[in-house]
Amino acid sequence: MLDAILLTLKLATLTTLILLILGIPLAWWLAQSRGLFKDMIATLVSMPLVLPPTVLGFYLLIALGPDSPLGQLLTSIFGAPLTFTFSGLVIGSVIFSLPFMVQPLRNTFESIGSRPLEVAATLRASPLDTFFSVVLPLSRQGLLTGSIMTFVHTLGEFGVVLMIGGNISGETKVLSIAMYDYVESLEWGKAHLIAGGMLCFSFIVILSVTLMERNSRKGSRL
Amino acid sequence: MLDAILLTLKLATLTTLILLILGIPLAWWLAQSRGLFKDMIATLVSMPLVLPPTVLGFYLLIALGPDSPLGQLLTSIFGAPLTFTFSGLVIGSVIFSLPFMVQPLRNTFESIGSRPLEVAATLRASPLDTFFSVVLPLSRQGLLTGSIMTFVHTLGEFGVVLMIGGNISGETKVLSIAMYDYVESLEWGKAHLIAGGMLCFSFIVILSVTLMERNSRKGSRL
Amino acid sequence: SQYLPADTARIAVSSNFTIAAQKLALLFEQTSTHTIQVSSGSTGKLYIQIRQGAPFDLLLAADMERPQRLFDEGYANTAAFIYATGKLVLWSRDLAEVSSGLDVLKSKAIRRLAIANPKTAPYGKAAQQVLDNSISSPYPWTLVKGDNIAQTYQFAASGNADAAFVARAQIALDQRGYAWDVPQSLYLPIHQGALLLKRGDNNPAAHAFYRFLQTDKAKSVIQHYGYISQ
Amino acid sequence: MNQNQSLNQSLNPNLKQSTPLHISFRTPLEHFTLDIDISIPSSGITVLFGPSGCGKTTLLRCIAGLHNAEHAQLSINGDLWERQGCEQQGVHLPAHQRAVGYVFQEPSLFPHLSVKNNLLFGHRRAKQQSPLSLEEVSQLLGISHLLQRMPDKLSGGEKQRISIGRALLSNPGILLMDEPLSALDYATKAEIIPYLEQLHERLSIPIIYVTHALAEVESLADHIVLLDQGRVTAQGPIKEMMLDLSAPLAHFSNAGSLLDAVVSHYDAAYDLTEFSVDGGTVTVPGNIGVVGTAKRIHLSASHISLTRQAALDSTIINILPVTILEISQADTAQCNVRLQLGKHSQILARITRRSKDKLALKTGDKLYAQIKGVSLVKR
Amino acid sequence: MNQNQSLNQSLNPNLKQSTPLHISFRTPLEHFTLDIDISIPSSGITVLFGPSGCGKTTLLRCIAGLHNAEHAQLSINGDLWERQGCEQQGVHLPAHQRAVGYVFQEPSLFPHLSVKNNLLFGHRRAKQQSPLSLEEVSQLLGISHLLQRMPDKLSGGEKQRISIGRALLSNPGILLMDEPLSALDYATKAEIIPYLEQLHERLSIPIIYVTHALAEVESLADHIVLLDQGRVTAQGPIKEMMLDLSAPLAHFSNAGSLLDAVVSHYDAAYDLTEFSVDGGTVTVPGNIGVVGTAKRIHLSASHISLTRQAALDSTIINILPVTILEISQADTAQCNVRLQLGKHSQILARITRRSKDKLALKTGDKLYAQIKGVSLVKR
Ligand SMILES: Nc1ncnc2c1ncn2[C@@H]1O[C@H](COP(=O)(O)OP(=O)(O)OP(=O)(O)O)[C@@H](O)[C@H]1O
Ligand SMILES: Nc1ncnc2c1ncn2[C@@H]1O[C@H](COP(=O)(O)OP(=O)(O)OP(=O)(O)O)[C@@H](O)[C@H]1O
Ligand SMILES: [Mg+2]
Ligand SMILES: [Mg+2]
Repeated sequence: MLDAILLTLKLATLTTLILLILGIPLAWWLAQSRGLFKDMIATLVSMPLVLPPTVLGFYLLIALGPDSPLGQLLTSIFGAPLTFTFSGLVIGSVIFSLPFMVQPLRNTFESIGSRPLEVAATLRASPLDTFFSVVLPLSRQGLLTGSIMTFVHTLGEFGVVLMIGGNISGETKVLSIAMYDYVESLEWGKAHLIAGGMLCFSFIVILSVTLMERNSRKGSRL
Repeated sequence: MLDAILLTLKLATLTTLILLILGIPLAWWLAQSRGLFKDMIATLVSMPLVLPPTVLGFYLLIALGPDSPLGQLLTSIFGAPLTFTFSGLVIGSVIFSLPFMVQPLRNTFESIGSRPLEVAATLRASPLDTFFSVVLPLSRQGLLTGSIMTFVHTLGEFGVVLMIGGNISGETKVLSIAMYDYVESLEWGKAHLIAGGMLCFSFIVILSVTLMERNSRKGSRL
Repeated sequence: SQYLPADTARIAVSSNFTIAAQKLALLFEQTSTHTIQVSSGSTGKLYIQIRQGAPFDLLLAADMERPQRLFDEGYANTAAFIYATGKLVLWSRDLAEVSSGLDVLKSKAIRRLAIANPKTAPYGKAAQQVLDNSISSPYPWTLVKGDNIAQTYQFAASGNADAAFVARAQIALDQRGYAWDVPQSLYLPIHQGALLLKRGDNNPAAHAFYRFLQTDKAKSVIQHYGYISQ
Repeated sequence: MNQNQSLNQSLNPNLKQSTPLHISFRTPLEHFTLDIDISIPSSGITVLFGPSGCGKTTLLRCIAGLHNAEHAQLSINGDLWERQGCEQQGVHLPAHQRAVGYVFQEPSLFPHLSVKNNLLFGHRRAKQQSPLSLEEVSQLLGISHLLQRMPDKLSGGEKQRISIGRALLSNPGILLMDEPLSALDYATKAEIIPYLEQLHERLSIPIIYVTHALAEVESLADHIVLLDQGRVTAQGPIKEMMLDLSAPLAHFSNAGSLLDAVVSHYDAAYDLTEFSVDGGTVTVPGNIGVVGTAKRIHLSASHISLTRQAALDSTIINILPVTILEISQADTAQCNVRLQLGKHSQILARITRRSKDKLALKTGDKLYAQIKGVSLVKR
Repeated sequence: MNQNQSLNQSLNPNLKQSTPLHISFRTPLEHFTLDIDISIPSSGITVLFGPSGCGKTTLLRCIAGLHNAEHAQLSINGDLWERQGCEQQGVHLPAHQRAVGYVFQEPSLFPHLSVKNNLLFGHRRAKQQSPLSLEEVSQLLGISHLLQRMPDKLSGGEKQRISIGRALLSNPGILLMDEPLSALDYATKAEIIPYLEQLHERLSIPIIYVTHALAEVESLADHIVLLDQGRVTAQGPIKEMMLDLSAPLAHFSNAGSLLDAVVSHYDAAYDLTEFSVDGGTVTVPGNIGVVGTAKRIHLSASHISLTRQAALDSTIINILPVTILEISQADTAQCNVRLQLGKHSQILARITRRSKDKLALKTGDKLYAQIKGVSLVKR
């Protein structure tokens, strides 16, 4: 059980971090002046939500499997297939949670408007510098929302994870799968325990992060 | 199959509409001056994501079922239990998709700031009037994001729906479940067909809505 | 509404039996005025749903345990009968060696072996028994577990697992790959129980289908789909 | 007691007009406390004047109900809008129920509405139909050609004019204007100021007006309130305040005085208008109005020179006999001289101390005031 | 050719200082096209002056690289920053590589940074260390007590001063200021203006300054560009432009002239400073500077009266002999009179047409100019 808890936390944290790294530039690019192409990409970003997780997992399994060119490529890079490994789980979670990170970020980026960027440019800040010193600090709320949604969603997700993870203890058996197993095998007492624990844990974590963010924002105003 | 398509569309549309009606006031209330209590409620709003859908469905089934006081209450109101009915599906989807609507809305509402509200007040607009004539029009992007995420998520969701709906064709068997069934029963061709159809359909719908919103915004600028 | 005309029965079918059940329903409907609606799901889910008042008349489970529990708990007036017994096979898409038995599991040819989750799926439990009886751990391959027998088959069919313990039913209609029937001696029989629920007691359609299941016509269909049926 | 009063007034609408506005607020700010307790006339324009950061905007926000003060008492046009922190029961009319027209210091157009819909936002919500029309207001503010635009495509001054128009069209009971003309050019200002002057008469509503421009103070103010660090340092009718040599206004480098005048003659050949003022006539360029029109004239103190004899071969066309009433130091180099003009008027001159000594000026001396720099301001 | 030029200049840094700025932009706006093609001196303050909505802000945005013009040619301090729409290869230096200091028309502080970090934002990113320090600038702008605050708790004028400070501290090569003093009170302006005057000398950078306040034009401008509907209607050195009776400036109601002056004497008893100007002396209240200091004096045209004889018993202390050079109609009622003062100076007086006829003034007449309303402006 401890295995599963650690694995879950590791997966959720890693997914959130990776999605921050991937999602921030993507959302920023999408938030810049729009066009049909961007709107199409933005729509694509939401697509992982359309498919039921198990079905998405099924397609990922095929895409990452030995029959697909992508899977062969990845296998040759990583030395072994990524399916049924923790890395595979991370890839699946990242794809599935992409909209959770990108959508709130894009909205926040858009709400900043062009004035702060213009001001920063006249003060000799390069676009990259502006991004880090102006855009990101002004987007704290969006970053927080995106991270919380991603983290929480990864905690609860099991369809994709079950499919490409293969439920291997210590490697791909996360809490959500364990919980599901208990419900299915009618061991409800254990299911209640995990569900309660996860809810309490997430509640406390999210609330603390929210309060910390609020305080630090207040602090920077002193 | 037509049954399932119509049912899915009905469910996704209804869920989105209900969540707009519920989510807008909730998000607005959360976006107003903050406090510990509000932060706690905001955190609670994310909680449906923590539990795996099937597990959440399991608890909802129990909560709405004949053994629970809530279930008994609802049964006496509606004349029959809500579990395994379309109404039950809607309730489940609404609860599960709550964060998808509330989080983006809350962020957009917060980004409006207090100035437009103050200006509206000095121009004799009551808070309700201000909300409809200033806040909502300024929150179009957030409303759009929230609605799209909710709609799409409801399309793809099947864990909760399968659990409290019971896969009854014409009543609770939505496309995601049908797709799941086909994958499970190894009828992959049919599964591919539904998956492809759903992806295309959602892509077109979302893209059209996005473009329409953009055009109408541009139009109002003339 | 959930109340159907009396000549329609809803049967809840364990996922692994869905296709067979649909075929049976079709045959049944040809010879009677009744209609059958099939709802599939994992046996665990169906059990929970029935306890929570799901409008099912008949349950075709994947095991005997849960029908028995439902009977004990008063959700049915008659005990379950075995409508089918599952057969476990070792299957591989690419490895011809599986046809010659369990020895392949000791070779280096297999890196990943898929079984269904022993905790939730009867075929998983059976596969675990086979492994426990014939191979000592640690296994030379990674054991991956599908949520149900369908996922297990998908693992192997997509090439992600080199071999899998699946149900005969899954490969009965599709002659791809290489299969080896696991001797019945290596695992406890996978009896699948049919239970007429209290709700179906008053439903002529449910009764009729319940009886139809025990006809030879039905049994031959069930056998055709890879189950043992006496 | 206060409630009685407002009861009376709602019974007698005429009385309502004459009740002074009572404005009293106390609220802590970052570095000091805003602490104001004033009564100002219920008609005319009251100018709030004071250095940057002294609390002018905060005071307007308090009046509009956008800032909650600890202690507050606010009666406008005889109605009690707010009472906080005293023993009586608290009253706080929410902002949207206060009939204020507020021109914010920073442009605050609704970005989602066209210029026209911005202008009409308050108009449509006014309790009574505004006597002003969209056409009139946009004509006068020079924004008719902008009506279909969105606010993000406007220049700073255009935005400011639209904010003014929006506030005017909302048919306010009191107008709060926070530096409304700061971003406008001289010519536009010169068009809008007379309109604002007329306005408070036509609408007969009080206007509280924040500005840093003394020219605006002189041409618009009926009443002035000087603020510093959140406190009132002086206040009163503008005419008196300008002549009060101990008050701050007389010490500003552009001190002056105001004079009531009536058009008495128009010289069409030279395009000059002659005014009769108490104790003489004053001639001003241009055709100001028909004979009999009452106007207010501003005389800049530092542009008045005093002589013992009237110079005749000078281009100065306005020379008036005056008597010294008071001489007081304005700064280390200059004196303010308060002068009697005619029977009831007074004007202010600023001269160097050296001139004063050279001419040996003292109270009671009869002199001629040579006036360059007459500007017309009002009415 | 242009590239050759900029090549030469980078080889010879001294030459660089004296290359005029070449500013040429064409870009369509909502109702008209901005079409500018001017050269302005590479040092001193150039004032952009024109009615609301004439394109001033847009021009500054073009220079800063925030607005893309169809046709553009911009060389600043000898460097080619932009060239668009001509046959040669396009050049467009991105905004953050242009060493501009831009004070925006609307307050634009970063809401997430304290006042101090706002001020230092550009300072930290400057290529070379700025010669100005945070302490000096915040002292002078009167914002030292605000450094730890967040921008949302500032008054309008405070925000404006911080924007100015932020631009100054970024060590710009050219300073673009869009109505930087509009929200400031008289006293604060009076402190900041002399600082801005010094600044462009200390930093030796050109300043392009938008304002609607003529007082700021007179005290700050070296060069003036008048805009209307996107086009330049007149431009040139301020001293000449003010005396050019056919140019728009002389027709403004507050026309005037500028005079170079040197402190010649300080009368401690009366606190008066005497300046020697070409053709006489002018006395001004206060202790302006040590003997020998060069200053610029502004004389308001409408506050100069002309007499045939010098009045002696008047409080007017500045009386100078002048000769009429030119008389021209200013409006229907008034004339501008350009006067020769001493050998090389000229001043402007505004008189009524009637006075002109009464005194029968004509070119060549020798008169006395009585000057009230001397104000010191520069240097
Ligand atoms: N983004 C824009 N797109 C098109 N036209 C614009 C845009 N912004 C402003 N304009 C128009 O261009 C003209 C010039 O605007 P600009 O802001 O340069 O004026 P300005 O001279 O700075 O005026 P002000 O003194 O009022 O600030 C105005 O008529 C304005 O309506
Ligand atoms: N939200 C706020 N909370 C606390 N203090 C504030 C807030 N806003 C402004 N202040 C401070 O209160 C004082 C008065 O501000 P206010 O905006 O009323 O000044 P003002 O007189 O309008 O000045 P200006 O002419 O510069 O606009 C200033 O010192 C300012 O720093
Ligand atoms: Mg203010
Ligand atoms: Mg502008």
